[in-house]
Amino acid sequence: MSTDIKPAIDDLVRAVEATLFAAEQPLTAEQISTHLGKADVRAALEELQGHYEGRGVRLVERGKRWHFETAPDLAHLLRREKEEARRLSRAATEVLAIVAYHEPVSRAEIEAIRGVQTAKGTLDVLMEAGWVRVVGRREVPGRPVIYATTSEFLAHFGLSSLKELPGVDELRAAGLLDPVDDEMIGEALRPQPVETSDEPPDTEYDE
Amino acid sequence: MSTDIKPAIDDLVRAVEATLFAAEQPLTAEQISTHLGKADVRAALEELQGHYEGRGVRLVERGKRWHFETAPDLAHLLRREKEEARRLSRAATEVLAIVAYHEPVSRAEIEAIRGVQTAKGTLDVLMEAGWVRVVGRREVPGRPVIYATTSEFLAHFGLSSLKELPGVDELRAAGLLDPVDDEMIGEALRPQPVETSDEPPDTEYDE
Amino acid sequence: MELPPDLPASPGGDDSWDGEERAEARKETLHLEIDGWEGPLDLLLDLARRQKVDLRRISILELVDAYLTYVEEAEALRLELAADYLVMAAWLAYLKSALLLPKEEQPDPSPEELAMRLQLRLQRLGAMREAAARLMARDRLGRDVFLRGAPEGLRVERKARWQCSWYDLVRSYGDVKVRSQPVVHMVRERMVMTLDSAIARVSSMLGITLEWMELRDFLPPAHDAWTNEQLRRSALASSFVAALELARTGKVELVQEYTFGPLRLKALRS
Repeated sequence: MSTDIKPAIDDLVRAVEATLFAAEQPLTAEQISTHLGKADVRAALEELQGHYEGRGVRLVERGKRWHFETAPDLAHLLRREKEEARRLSRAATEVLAIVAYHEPVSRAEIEAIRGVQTAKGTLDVLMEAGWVRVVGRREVPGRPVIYATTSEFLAHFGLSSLKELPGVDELRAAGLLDPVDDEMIGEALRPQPVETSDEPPDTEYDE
Repeated sequence: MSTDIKPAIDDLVRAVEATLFAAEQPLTAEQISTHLGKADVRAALEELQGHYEGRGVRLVERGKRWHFETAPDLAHLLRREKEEARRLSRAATEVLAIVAYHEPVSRAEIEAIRGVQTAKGTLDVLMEAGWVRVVGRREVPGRPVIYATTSEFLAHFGLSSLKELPGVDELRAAGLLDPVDDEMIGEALRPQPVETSDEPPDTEYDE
Repeated sequence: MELPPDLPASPGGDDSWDGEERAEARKETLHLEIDGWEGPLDLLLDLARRQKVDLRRISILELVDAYLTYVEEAEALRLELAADYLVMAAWLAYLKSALLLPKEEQPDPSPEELAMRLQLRLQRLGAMREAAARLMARDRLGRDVFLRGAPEGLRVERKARWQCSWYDLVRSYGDVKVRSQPVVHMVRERMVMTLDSAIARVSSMLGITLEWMELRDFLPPAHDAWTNEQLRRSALASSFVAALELARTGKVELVQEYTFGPLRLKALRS
C-alpha cells in the first residue's frame, strides 16, 4: 500500500523493534541481546530511538531498561480518568522524593529530614507501588535497613536515571542533599515526652 | 538524537498511532475517531499502515478492527527455544535399549520384555529425542503400532548399524548379565532362618 | 544551658493515599487547626514561607515570633497542643533570648549557629517538598504516557536435548535381561537343633544333677556332625530358648551375674 521510497530497514533493527513491542516488561540491552542470540543491539536501539523521534510512540531508556511508550504531548488524548483516583498522600510523595534524592537512606534519615515520624504504612505504600525497595543495611550500630528507588520508579516518572531528577544539580550544589549527619538523626529520634492524648479515654466513672 | 531529515508527521497520524499502541484491544476506525474528537481517521490509518510496512511491527486491519502486531516473519522471536541438556531416565534408557535390540517392537512387547508397564511419556520422550519412531503396525489383532530406532539414534551412539551392539554372549562376557549374587544379599540382610520357629513352640509337655 | 533544636517526631503525622484535600482545607483554618501540621518543623516551614523571601534569607527572629504567637493563640483557644510543639516553642524561646544577648554573653554553641542549623533544616525540607511536587507533575507512566496496551509477550520455551551414553544403553539392556530371567529360589537344608529336641535335652540333663550348670554345658560334645559350627550355634540358640521356656514354666532357675556373663541354670524341685 505504501508507495514512498524508504531505505531497507536492517534485520537486527526490525528484530529489536519487534522484541520491544512484544515485551511485557521493559528490557535491558543485555536481555534483548540474549533474546536475539547475543547480537550487539546498541546501535540498533539508537537507530530505533531516532526513528521514533517525533512520532506518536517513542523509544525510551529508563534505568538501563528500554521500552516504547506514547509521546507525552498526547497525554490529553490518552489520559485515563481512573488512574487519577489513586493519588499519593503528601507524606508519601515527600518520602518518595527524599528516597530518590538521597538514596540509599534509612528510615531514621528520612525522619530527620521531615522532622516527623514516618508512619509504617507510608514506606509500604511506596514499596507496594514498586517504586522503592530495601537495598541492604547501613553498617552502623543497629544496622538499619536502607531504601532506594527502583527502575519502575524511573520508568513511571520518565527518568533515564536519577541524574535527571528535577533540580538535582542545584540542590546538590546548595548542599541540601548532603548526607544526613548523626546529630540530625539524634535530634529527630530523641525520645518523646509522654503524651496524655495517647492514653485510652477513661470509660469508668462514678456518678 | 536523530539527525536525519524527516517530513513532519501529521498530528492526527501521531494521535492514531499512540491510541492504537496503547489500546488493550483492536479498535475500529469509528472507535478511534470517537476517541479523537470525531476526526476522520481513515487517511491517517492508511498512512500509518504504509509507514510500518517492512518494519518489525505492522499495522493490520482484521474484521474492521485495527491493531499493531509483530511482523509475521519475526514471530519466531516471540517464542524462542532454549536447549537444555537432559539425561535420559533409567526407564527411558531401558525402553530405548529394548527397541534397539528387538526392533520393530510394539509397546506390549516392550512391556513384556521389561516386565514392567511403560508410562506413555517414556516413548514420547524417545520420539522427541529423535531416536525412536513409529514404523508401522503389526498385523495382529488390535494392529498395534510398532517402533524402531532412527538414523539419529545410530549417529548419537556412534554406531554404523544395530549389528554393532554387543550380543547377549558379549554382555555376559562383560559381566553385564551376571545375576546379582543372591547368597550375598541373603548373608547381608537376612537373619539366619530357623526353620522350626515357624511352628508354635510346644509349651505343654510332660517329663 | 544546653537546649538543642529538639524536633521530636510526632506520631501519626502520616496518612497514605489521600492527603491533598486536607492540605487545602488547612490553609483556610490556619489559626484553628493545629493538628493538620506534620509536626513543628512543618509548621515552621509554612510560617517561614509566609515571610515571602528565599528560605536562605528568612529572619529567624521573625519566624520565632510567629511560631510563639501561633502557639499562644492555640493555647488561648484551649486547643490541645502535642507535646513536641511545646518543646519546640520552649527551644525557640530560648533561641530568641540567646540571639538577643550581647555577643560576648552568648552561650556555646552560638545562637547564630543554632539558627543556621534550623534554617538549613527548613531549606532541606522545603527542597524535598518542592522536589516531590515537581516529581508528581512529571509525565507519568499510566497517567500521561502509556505502554503498549496488549503486548504479545516474549516466551522462552525450554527444549530438552536428551543425553544417553552407549554404556548406559548397553548396561540397561543387561539389567532388563537379568531381571527377566526366570528366577528359581533354592532353599538349602540346614542342620539345626529344633526347639523341641533342645527342651527335651535340657530337661533330661537337669534331671541328673542338682548343681548349677552353665548353658554351654548342655551342648552336645563336639564330634561327628556336632563339629559343624552352624549346627553348634543353632544348638546354643535352641538351648537358650529352651532354658527360657523351662524357667517360664517354673522348672528351672536361671542366673546371669552380669551382662553377657555365663548363663547358669539349676533344676527347681517342687
